[in-house]
Amino acid sequence: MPEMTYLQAISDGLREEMRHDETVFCLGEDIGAFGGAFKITEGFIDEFGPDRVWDAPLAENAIIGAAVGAAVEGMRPVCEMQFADFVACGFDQLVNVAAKMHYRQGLAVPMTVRLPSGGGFSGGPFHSQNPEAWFVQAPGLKVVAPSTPADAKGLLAAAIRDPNPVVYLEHKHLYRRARGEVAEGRYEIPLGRARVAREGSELTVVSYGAMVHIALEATDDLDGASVEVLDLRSLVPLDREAILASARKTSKVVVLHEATRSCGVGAEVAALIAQEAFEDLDGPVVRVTAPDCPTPFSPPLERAVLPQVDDVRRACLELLAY
Amino acid sequence: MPEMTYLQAISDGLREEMRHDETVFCLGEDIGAFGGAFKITEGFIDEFGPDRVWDAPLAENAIIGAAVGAAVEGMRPVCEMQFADFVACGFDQLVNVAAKMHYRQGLAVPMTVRLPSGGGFSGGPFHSQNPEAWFVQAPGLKVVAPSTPADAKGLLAAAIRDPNPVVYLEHKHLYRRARGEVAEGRYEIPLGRARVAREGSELTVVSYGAMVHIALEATDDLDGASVEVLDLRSLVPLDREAILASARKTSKVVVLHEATRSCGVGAEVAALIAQEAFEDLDGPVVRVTAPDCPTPFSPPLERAVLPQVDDVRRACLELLAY
Amino acid sequence: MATTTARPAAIDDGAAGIELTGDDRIALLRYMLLMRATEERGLTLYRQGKVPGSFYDGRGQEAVSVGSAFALGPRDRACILHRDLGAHLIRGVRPGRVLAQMMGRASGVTAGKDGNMHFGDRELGCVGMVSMLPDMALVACGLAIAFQMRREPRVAMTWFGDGATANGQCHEAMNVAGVRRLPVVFVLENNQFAYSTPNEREFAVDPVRRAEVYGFPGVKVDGNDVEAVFFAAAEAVERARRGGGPTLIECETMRMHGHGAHDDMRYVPRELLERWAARDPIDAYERKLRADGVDTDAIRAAVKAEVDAEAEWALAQPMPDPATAADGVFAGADPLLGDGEAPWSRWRREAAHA
Amino acid sequence: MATTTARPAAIDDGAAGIELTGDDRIALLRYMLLMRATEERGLTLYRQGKVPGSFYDGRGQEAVSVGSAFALGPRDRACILHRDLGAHLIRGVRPGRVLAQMMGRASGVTAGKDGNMHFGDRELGCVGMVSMLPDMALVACGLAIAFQMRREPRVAMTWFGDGATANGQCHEAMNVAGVRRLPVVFVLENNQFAYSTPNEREFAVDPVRRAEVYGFPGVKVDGNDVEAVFFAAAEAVERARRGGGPTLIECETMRMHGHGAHDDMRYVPRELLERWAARDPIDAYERKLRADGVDTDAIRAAVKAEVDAEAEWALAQPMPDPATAADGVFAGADPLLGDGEAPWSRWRREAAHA
Ligand SMILES: Cc1ncc(C[n+]2csc(CCOP(=O)(O)OP(=O)(O)O)c2C)c(N)n1
Ligand SMILES: Cc1ncc(C[n+]2csc(CCOP(=O)(O)OP(=O)(O)O)c2C)c(N)n1
Ligand SMILES: [Mg+2]
Ligand SMILES: [Mg+2]
Repeated sequence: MPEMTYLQAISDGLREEMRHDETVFCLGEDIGAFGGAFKITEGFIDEFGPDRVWDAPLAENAIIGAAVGAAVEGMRPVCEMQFADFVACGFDQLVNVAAKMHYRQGLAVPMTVRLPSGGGFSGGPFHSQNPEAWFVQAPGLKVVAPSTPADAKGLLAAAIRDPNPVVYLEHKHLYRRARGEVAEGRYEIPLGRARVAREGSELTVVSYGAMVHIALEATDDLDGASVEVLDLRSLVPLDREAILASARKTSKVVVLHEATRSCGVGAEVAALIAQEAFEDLDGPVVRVTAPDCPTPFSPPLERAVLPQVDDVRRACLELLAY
Repeated sequence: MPEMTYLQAISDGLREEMRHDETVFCLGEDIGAFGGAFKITEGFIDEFGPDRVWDAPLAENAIIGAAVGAAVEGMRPVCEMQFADFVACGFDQLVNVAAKMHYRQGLAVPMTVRLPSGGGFSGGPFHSQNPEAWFVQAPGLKVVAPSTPADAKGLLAAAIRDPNPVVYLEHKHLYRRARGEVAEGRYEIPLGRARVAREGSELTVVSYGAMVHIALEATDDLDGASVEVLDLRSLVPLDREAILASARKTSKVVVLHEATRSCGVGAEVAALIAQEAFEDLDGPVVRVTAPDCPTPFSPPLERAVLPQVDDVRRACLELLAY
Repeated sequence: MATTTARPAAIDDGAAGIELTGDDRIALLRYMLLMRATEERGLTLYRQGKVPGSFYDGRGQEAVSVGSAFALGPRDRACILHRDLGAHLIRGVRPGRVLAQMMGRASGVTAGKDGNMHFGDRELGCVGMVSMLPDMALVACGLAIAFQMRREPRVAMTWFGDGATANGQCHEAMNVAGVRRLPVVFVLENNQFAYSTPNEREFAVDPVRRAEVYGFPGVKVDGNDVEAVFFAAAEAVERARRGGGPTLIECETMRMHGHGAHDDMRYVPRELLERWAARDPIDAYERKLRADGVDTDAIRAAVKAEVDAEAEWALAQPMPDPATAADGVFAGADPLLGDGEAPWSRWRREAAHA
Repeated sequence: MATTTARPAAIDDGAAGIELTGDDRIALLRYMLLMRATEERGLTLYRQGKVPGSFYDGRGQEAVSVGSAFALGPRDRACILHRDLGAHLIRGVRPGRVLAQMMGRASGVTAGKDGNMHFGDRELGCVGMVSMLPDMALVACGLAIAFQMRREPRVAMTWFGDGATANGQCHEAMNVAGVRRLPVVFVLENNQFAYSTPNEREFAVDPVRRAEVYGFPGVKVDGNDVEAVFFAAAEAVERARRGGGPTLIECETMRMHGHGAHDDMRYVPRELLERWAARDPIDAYERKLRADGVDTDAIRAAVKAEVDAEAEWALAQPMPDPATAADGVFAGADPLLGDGEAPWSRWRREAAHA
């Protein structure tokens, strides 16, 4: 199996789907001649032509709304937001038109919205957001957030083939940093199944996206404690069984994400555990997240708000000692 | 003290603030000659003129964006979304422009966005939403959701006078159904303080908005159990102390809201308790909410998704018996 | 089709060879009558407490939706607005299903999931509107993008009101349509008001003029003249079908009822209403066809009988099962849009030649 | 002000009595030079790894921001774009604070909270842009609404790019401004590209023509001619100040650098770049003033010395304290916008007369 970066894996997955299924097409700002702000669609316009790699005008509602229309007509559009942050400009089409379409009138909307998300590179308040919880709180959307190249490719394929609108969060910090073996050809990682990134028995860290790597690093050597790391991969549907199984096994859970705290995905996971695995808990469910504040630009400030390896270590050690 | 409906109290509070402070003005669709879809601003245009009661064009980003501009220039705009649902169309201005302004450049944005929210009257998927969690997950916004006429007036005054953008959720179902004594003249209910709607010792129901009334009704006679009902009133800032104090006192908590479940405010409250009051809990933290689905139109369907008195009763009895 | 009556003469637009046969013209009247009768029945049911929530209709605007939708072919697609029941009927939605929809019955088009006019029958090529206006204009652009990509001679039609022209999505849609020369027809129903807000608070300049700055034709027609609307729409649809790009058609009309049944319209000058009442689109067309010898009373009677029967059927439909309330949030498969009815005689002729 | 050099003649617009004194004209050149020198220094710092994140500049567009912002009075307000450093400098932001901002230092305009050109100095009447384009156009409308409500003869100016014209908020802003005849000036910087996207994929018709369908004047000027930009802006600002409503000014120019420093611009035809390089706005204006006897070398030298000193200052500034990272999410009080500098001689004259 070839080794790829996370970025290459996304690109590869998208290319494979476009080669295989001519209803798949891409739309977004600067994805054509420029190959996208992050070069995910580099070379695509040469292979697939400008119709299937549409350099759309600067209008996110237009991009998402047009995708809805094309999707209900049997196409499988893949929208790129230039940064996840700009999805706020296409929010209405996503949460009101795409999300509610099937419930209201039985029409499938097989579209994917790619969101280059997350911070860690001085992107500042408008190029670092992690907006996943908005979409978890908008029924009718599926939401995925891969952490590895192999998952990035397989989840993208699954998102594209799914008959529902899927919000696909690709963490910018992983683009060139995460590397791993990625199978050639087409394959799918099913939506809604978490992955045990490391097995363990004394404590579980539940996370997703870039923070999975922080979780692994932080718990790699925790005075010999056996720490399980659960990579959610999919936030909607959420793999409740996997979360509860791990919580029941280890009895101690830290939930870790980069998004801001209040009403984040961590709250949902903690609430789920507090309701369904209460009897099995040997300690509080601890959240490690960004505080409720925008992501600052300047490196010392940004480091202070984004969860760091040490923050996770500390939280885990405290909970282990509980 | 005169008795008023919830609707009259909001109207009264807004009128008082406008009379007292000429920087306060209203903008929204059909709020002038028509007095607003729900008649909150009935008669306002005659008293305050069309400049301070602006019938804006059908453009929510324009309404919220214009309010931001006026607010940083020293005005105190109060925006009305015709229904809370339409805030998705002004989402970007709210979460990106208004919310982050002070953090980024120290500029106060003293504006209020009124959201007539909630279901229960066959409004269907686009006239029944409870979008509060989106804004809890958008740092820089305050979020309030009164349940009584007295709070509705006092929280509106506090929202208007606050130097920050405040999302004010007024539940449509309460407009004409909730009645109560409301003090004349100007007063403020401070943002960030919960209210004990009923004291109790065996179980706490944490709720806000219309569901506070459901909570009270459902627990009024629960085989003699002493049930505390905590009305959050303010979701940002959240009164963590009041929540934890009640949880510690009763050791059993049901969190109830009308919004959909995943990543809702109930998740945040449950997660807070699971982390901070773990030791004091004598049972799981139970959430009673709408399921993750749009609000259907047809009465039997709508009743099936919105939390009903019986659902709350059942959850409380089960938890009491735990 | 009311075949018992004498047929009026066929007419055409004098230029592009677009023709309405006598039967077509009778059909236009019949659909307008059917729309009005269905909405009147709906309003009665609402007043009887059988329609939950609010009630919206298109009283006075029948010529707009009927005239424009009549120009669509079976494989064309429509995103229909809350004032446009006529368009649904032309696509083939039965009045009974509309009434069941209003009443939240299981046999309504959305099976009780949504209400009012927030529906579209996917089996008839319709994508139901959302409440947010004019979001469907962008969805229509997306439908048109699919047609364009697949090189199919098909067209998407979308309706929006004067109020919706102030919204950013209206601009995004027309701009994208202009840049890509999409096969989409924008029908702007200027009924003078957005809820209570009059035109002068919505825009400073007649929005039909925007078409030219988006790079496509904009035409303004008398929205109470069903044939004028039809010819403008047919020309636009056929231009789009041939690859000639989008058109904006502004239909000048008047909303003769309140925004919803709860709205007493005190903000509308009585004199304005009276002026428009004298120009009722159905009365005017009925006079025209009657002058041509058509027995319009017979058509009226047939429509009334049809709506009576449909209403009876609708009232007999059950409410949806509460156990299904949260079903269908996600799709398990990819049901596609089906094709609609297309009563314009052209389509029968084409089918015969094919 | 470079007072050592000979002064060029004063000029006016020949009609509205808008005048630029010789000193004004020198100031225009100086601000353009200061913008370029500051940005060049910023780029150097970026290449040295001292600027985190990305780097954006307005190379080649100096005449747009300088010419337009120069028309503003002290109590006017500005929502300045990422290509418009000149406007910040005219309002009174020191180059050192800009460089500190780029480097994320505590003394940057946003104290490290935001970066790049995403700032505005509230004490100088600026509301810093957000990244979402063109959101500030609506904020500018809101500023103008405040002026209008309080009957103050003040104006808001907002800049946006050709790409941003496709966005719905651009429409909402211009529509609202037209309906309310707001005292707002929209400066459209058409630099031929939105990132990599050329004009023809953004709109089908020159967007300056939209002004007429929003009901206000639209003018197109050579965006590389600082005086032409100034006169158009001054006329628009003064019309707005007198209650004459908004204006759209399209400045035709070229982005001479990549979208950001990471962008090699391979999508731009080399020939196009060369054509525009020959029309550099600073070179052209320098030639003009030199022909009038101005010692432009002295101005250049003074600007260089100033930027050297400012850069030194900026480099000596500390990084922000991590403990403050989450401070300031909420305001505890209502700090108001302050007034900006207004170097146009008119304001000194007015102050003297007052
Ligand atoms: C984005 C959005 N904001 C607000 C509303 C609430 N609303 C419903 S209908 C209406 C007026 C619509 O006017 P117009 O577009 O002229 O359509 P008409 O009802 O007159 O046919 C408003 C403001 C809405 N539907 N969508
Ligand atoms: C709403 C929105 N979507 C996407 C972007 C990402 N983006 C940043 S700059 C840019 C191009 C802007 O082009 P233009 O408006 O012409 O301004 P210019 O940079 O050329 O001055 C894009 C697409 C954005 N800033 N805002
Ligand atoms: Mg209207
Ligand atoms: Mg540009």
